Amino acid sequence: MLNKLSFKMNIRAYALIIAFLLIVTIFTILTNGDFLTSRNITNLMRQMTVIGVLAVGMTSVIISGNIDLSVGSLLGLTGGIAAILQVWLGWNTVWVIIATIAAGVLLGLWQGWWIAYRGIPAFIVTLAGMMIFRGILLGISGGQTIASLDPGFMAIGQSYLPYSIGYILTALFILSLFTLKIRSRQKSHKLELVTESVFVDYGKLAVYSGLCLILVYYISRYQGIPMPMLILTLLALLFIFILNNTAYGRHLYSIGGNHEAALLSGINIKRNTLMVFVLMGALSAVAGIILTSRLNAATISAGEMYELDAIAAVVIGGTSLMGGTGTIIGSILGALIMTSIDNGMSMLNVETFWQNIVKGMILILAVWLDISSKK
Amino acid sequence: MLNKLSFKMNIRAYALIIAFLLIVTIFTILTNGDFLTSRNITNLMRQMTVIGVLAVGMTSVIISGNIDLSVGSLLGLTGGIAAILQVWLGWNTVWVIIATIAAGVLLGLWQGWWIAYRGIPAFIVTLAGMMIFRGILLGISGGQTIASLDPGFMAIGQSYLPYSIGYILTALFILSLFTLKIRSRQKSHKLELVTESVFVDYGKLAVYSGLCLILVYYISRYQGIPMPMLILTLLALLFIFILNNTAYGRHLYSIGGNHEAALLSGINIKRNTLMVFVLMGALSAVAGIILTSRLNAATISAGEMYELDAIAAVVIGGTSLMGGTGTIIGSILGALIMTSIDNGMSMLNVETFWQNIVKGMILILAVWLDISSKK
Amino acid sequence: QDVAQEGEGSSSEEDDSLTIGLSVADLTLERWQHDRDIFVKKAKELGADEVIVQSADGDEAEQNSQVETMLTQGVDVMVIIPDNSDSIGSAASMAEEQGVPVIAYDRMINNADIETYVSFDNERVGEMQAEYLLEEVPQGNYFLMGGAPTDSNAQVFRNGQMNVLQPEIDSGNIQVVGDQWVDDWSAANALSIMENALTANDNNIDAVVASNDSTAGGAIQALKAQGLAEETAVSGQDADLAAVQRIVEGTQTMTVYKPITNIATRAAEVAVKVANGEEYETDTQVNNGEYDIPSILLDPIAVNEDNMVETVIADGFHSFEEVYTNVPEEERPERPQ
Amino acid sequence: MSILHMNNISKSFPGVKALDNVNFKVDEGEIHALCGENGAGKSTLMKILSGVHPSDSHEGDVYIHDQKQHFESIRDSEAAGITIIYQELALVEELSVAENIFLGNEPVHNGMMDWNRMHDRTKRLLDYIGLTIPSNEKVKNLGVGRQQLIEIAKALEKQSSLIILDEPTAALAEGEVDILMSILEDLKSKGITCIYISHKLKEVLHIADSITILRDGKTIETIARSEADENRIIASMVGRELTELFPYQNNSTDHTILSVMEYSFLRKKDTDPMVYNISFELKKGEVLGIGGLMGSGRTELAMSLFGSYEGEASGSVYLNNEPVTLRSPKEAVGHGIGYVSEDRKRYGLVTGMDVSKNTTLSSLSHISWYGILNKEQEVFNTRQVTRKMGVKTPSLQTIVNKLSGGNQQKVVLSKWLLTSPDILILDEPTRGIDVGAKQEIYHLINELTSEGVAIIMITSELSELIGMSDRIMVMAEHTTAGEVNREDADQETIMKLATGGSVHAE
Ligand SMILES: Nc1ncnc2c1ncn2[C@@H]1O[C@H](COP(=O)(O)OP(=O)(O)OP(=O)(O)O)[C@@H](O)[C@H]1O
Ligand SMILES: Nc1ncnc2c1ncn2[C@@H]1O[C@H](COP(=O)(O)OP(=O)(O)OP(=O)(O)O)[C@@H](O)[C@H]1O
Ligand SMILES: O[C@@H]1[C@@H](O)[C@H](O)OC[C@H]1O
Ligand SMILES: [Mg+2]
Ligand SMILES: [Mg+2]
Repeated sequence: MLNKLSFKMNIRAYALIIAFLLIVTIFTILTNGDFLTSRNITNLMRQMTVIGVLAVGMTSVIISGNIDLSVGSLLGLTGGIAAILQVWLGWNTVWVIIATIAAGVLLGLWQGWWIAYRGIPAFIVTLAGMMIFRGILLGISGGQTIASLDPGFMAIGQSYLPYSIGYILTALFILSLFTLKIRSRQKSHKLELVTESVFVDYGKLAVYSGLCLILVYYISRYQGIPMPMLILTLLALLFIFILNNTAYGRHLYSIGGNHEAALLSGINIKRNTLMVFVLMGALSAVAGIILTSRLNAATISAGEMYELDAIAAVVIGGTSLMGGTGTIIGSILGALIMTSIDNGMSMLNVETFWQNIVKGMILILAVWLDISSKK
Repeated sequence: MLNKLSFKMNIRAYALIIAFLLIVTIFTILTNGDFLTSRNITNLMRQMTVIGVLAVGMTSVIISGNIDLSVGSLLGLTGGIAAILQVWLGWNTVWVIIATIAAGVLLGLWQGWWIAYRGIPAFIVTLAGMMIFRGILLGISGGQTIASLDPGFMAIGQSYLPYSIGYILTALFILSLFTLKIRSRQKSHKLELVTESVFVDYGKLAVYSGLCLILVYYISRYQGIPMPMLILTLLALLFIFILNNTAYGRHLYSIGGNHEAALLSGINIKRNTLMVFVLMGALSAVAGIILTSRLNAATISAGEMYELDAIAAVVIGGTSLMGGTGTIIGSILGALIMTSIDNGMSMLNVETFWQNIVKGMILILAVWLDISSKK
Repeated sequence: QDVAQEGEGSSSEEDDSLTIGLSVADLTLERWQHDRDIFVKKAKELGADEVIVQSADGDEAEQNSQVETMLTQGVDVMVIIPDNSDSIGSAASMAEEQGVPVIAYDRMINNADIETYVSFDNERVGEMQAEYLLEEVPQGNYFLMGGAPTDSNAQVFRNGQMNVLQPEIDSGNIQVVGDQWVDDWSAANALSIMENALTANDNNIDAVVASNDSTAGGAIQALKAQGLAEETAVSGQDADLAAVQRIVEGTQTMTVYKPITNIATRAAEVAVKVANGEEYETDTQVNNGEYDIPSILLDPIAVNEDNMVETVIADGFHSFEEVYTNVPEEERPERPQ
Repeated sequence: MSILHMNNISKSFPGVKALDNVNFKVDEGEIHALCGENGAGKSTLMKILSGVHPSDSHEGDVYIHDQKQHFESIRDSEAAGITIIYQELALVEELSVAENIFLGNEPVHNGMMDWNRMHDRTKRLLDYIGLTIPSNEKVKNLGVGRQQLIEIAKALEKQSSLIILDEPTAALAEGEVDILMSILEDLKSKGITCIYISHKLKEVLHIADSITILRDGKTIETIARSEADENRIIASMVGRELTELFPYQNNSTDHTILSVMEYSFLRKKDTDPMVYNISFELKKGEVLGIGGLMGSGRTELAMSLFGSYEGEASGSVYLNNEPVTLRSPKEAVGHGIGYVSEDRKRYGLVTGMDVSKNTTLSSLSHISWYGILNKEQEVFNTRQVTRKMGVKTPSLQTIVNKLSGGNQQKVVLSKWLLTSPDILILDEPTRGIDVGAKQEIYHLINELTSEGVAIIMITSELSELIGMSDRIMVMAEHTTAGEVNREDADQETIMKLATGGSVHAE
């Protein structure tokens, strides 16, 4: 019985994966295999990180029943702050990073305060944020592109992990997955809880680990794991942990699922809501740092419309805009699908107007496939 | 009890009006009165119509618990279709209008079908629509601006009603308001329903009529009622009627308010949802026609980001994004507030970056005022 | 009713103060900020009492609204940098009808009988980009990186580029291996597009026809990652600071510098003269679809490493220090006085 | 002559066989009761009949007047003359009473809403069901009880030949129940057939002509009223006999844990206080019953004490002789208070979450270490408490929405048990719960009080109020109407206090 249930859950998760694989297959065929080269997979991973990082935060925001339209501007502004601190004021990279993330946190705090403590709909506050932050960026940069950051800063978005470190990290990751599983099984055993069969439990882990290794191997054949991909992975793991294994995560789901029931269950809705925007601010700053580093410049229009891409990634990933449900993994997959479409079509050198049309169609079809499988 | 209720409701409606009046007052003072000249009020009315028309449709969409991100692109595409039909193919204005609205209906049908009958979230379908429609526009126009429409077509967005007709229409409008009220009171009396006191009821009507007359007089001092303003007024009245006085309107509120209850009450949710997107498509086409006429050209970027403005107007107007509540009047007021901010700030010759910042702040404050008054 | 119309809204017409309205398409592109600053400064020097500046944030309908608003405020002359040459026509006609002369700045205003047009030749810009690249890379693989598909100027640059490239394509000297347009002229989009193009072509790209500096910047990041930045020729436009820095570092090949000081100064002079009803000279006439508009057309300049000091720096558009900040002291050219 | 015949109906949900070869036959013009434990399949059977579960999603046939039916949607069943009042309220809160009653069925005149007819009809319906509220009042301003009556009015409006009532009285107080009973009699006299689902066996015995009993998705038997008595029904439902319906125990102590003095509460957006001038004491181990009519302000008292509203409180509240102000439920929970809401869907459950997560929602701090959850402990705690409560669920990972109504109620109770409260406020705790489970809850109450937990029990069921309380406070018109000791409590005294001599005004 339990097995059947978890199997069904997996089918639901798989539908999106199937959609993704379909897209990959089609592009691979159309590009005569170019799409699936180590190099292009590396490109794909690097191209998805900025939206990926935003999508991680956006998932939490949407789970809590809110929305954030300001992330694109926030990203642009924090990226601009980073570049100004380094290029104009000559700060070193570490301080720049700290200050930039602090700025993201503060801006998140500002928005969160209006939403949580003043009860203004997140849509309005963050729409205002979208204008305000872009305005501030325009003001402080004087409209200029601020370019040429330090090599240390550029490394954030542009460097690769040495192969050995890549493999060591992967091994550590797999090891800790297994350790955690073993410990959890032991505990369950002590508490006399039912556990899945050894075979299923470890079998699944083995499959995941295998896939993980293959991806790392494949990417390492080119230049190694790109630094932004590492950052995204770490952030995604952190947020998966927060959402699934902390009281805070549980609170977010319940606030989005039933605001009033959460309130009456003794949950501090205001503080939790504030917090989710603070986190979103911090993540936007991280995304801003990565983009600035990747471009080696901060531009005034950086991040325009990224909010829509991030929200789309989250929704494709199966999170409902009504709040209360959603997973980080789904959103990452959503970001991957969006990026693959862009990447594949530009490799195919499709005319711009066709790109728009095809991208829109794929979006609908991917979600359709996902939804029909859930019925 | 009823009196108390309706009084409370009015306070709620008034808060937004107060916010609006505050904004108007501030701008009037800061511009040394320029803001309140007949000429500028006329400008304001003309500038708000496109967003206003979209907001009318968006209100219905949001009431039904959906969202439409494609309206900007839809407006762009239909505007382009209109220009192509007239400029390239030489169609006459009447046929162009009919064909353009038909195109809007068809595109709305396409989106509504996926949303209602395939169960794909409106967010995804219309995000896709946003890309697809812009892509089609790019494709059919070849990236060119299509310019110089017939005088008849230009009149839609640029002409003014003769003074006399303006006054006659206003008089008729006020007359019918009173007639309807009298009849409704008579009937209520017969049915022994609670009615407000004669004083309150007719007092209110008198105030509204007075305001209406003042506005018309004021605008007529410049050039008369602008044609787009007339179109917006008629559409708004039509939709107020649909939402409040037809079974279809009730169904929209119930679908957005409690999907399950609507389903259990035997309401045809699919057909009603389809319909709301068809209407939105038609209204987007009307907005597209007005904009094309105002610009005397169809451009590829026409309507970009208008979806956000339209949604913002609706939300400022007190409609919840969760669905189930909302009024057209509120949304029109929302559109008016947004346009006033743009207009006033640009009259003040504030630096662009300050404009963004101030506009964002006003947005938050206006909604805050509205919300606090409801508590 | 007409009496009332005259009586209000044009408060500055009765007094003799001189007000100029400047409507800018979009201030998120670096160059327009320079245009605005120089224009305002010059106009004030020449005796304008007030310059009202508005930016439409790249929204053509918004720009029409802003022009209407400025007319309400009673400007004496309207200078417009159109976001869209066609759609601004109706607002311009309205201004002319109300007796406010309109000057089109940088981009033409179509189908309206305006006062004058002060500009660089945008088609010429595209030609210069292509000509320069052809000189550097007479044969090989070309990648075309267009501007924002929704910016009509992007199409004009492309037309210019194709005027030069088409014969070479036909004769088989060069191959176009890709043609992509960059949404919003965004550097981030340009970066991804270039990464993908390099992957798809196994790095066999010899020249990138980038339509402006911000897209060039994105493309160069992708080339750098492949160690190709100094080998592949990349064009640009606007002489953005970041771009001229790249040029002296050797990663970008050229940019088209439209001496903004010249255009802004000329436009300011003309604006003040028009407002005062004085005579001024024009070079030529340009047809805008319906009318022949007296025009002042300035020459854009192709800038590379060699003429950097005489052009961009000499004009004070960027300072020597700024431009050479990333170049070691000993490799810098001689500092101009 | 049978109006309805459901033949060999089987229906499965993932993980449960809800109905297993059920046969159900109803005669024309009778009132036919359907009884069974929580989760027995009553609602599911009715949803098949009303087309919510379309005909291809189950096995077996449905005959109306011996005509085979294929209901694909609610519209089909309505067309066949069937109307159902669902167990869970299905009203649109933002719409008015009249609009809700006519939802999906609007009177239209020339394409326009015929407001006059609608309000006219509504007014008459409201009179008929004994509600005196304006027909344009928004439904969200009404308590659950009145909302339930609106649902009934909505069904009556459809004028069908077969009306199904799925636990219509769960949210009603005795007075309203009486009105409903007379409505049913009236319908019967008009030849309308009713299917009546209820856990209140007294009502069933009072009104039903025949009774069908379901257990574990199977038909057990159909009996005529003449042959039925409470014990027989219970035995048939539960499979065993139940003795002594109210297992009252006196665990009351002298230690006053909560004392409320001259308490009033004014909500921010209101002009009149929700409750005013309320004083009472609560002792460790005691069950304080709160009685009163619908709308007397019992729920509002509980929720405002629990810190649920923003507003202004006056008077004083002492916990263990310490003055406290509870500004939010979080603070209340922190002080060892729990509140089981009367409206589980709205205030009790995150319906899209699974059983386990709902159960631990208020006690996450007990199973976490610096905010990090011990998931094994979570499963363990949930399993323990849900077993104790006898929650019937396919698994702990089942979305709580998929449980039967009674089992959802038990999940809410489980949630609060896990917080190990000192004071537990139970607002209509046995609403929608079957007799067997009711007894389990009473035993649970005893168990809790014997451990020293103090209980405030708000209930509209007089027998329960009298049967389980140590002391009874009666409310009327948003204030205290009086207090009665267990020894002096009888229906008459309480009703007298509740109606307060004064007329019950709206
Ligand atoms: N939509 C659903 N999905 C999954 N399981 C369901 C669903 N609806 C009902 N069930 C299951 O079917 C069984 C019968 O439920 P049903 O609601 O018919 O019980 P009931 O007799 O009405 O109980 P109660 O007296 O508590 O209302 C239960 O085990 C319930 O969990
Ligand atoms: N005079 C009134 N007019 C309108 N609504 C009222 C009035 N009195 C109470 N209500 C509403 O009726 C509901 C019932 O109040 P409350 O829940 O406190 O009473 P209760 O005694 O617990 O009754 P119930 O059995 O309905 O829960 C509340 O939501 C309240 O807003
Ligand atoms: O200077 C360029 C401008 O003319 C064009 O319209 O937009 C891009 C800019 O780089
Ligand atoms: Mg049931
Ligand atoms: Mg109650």
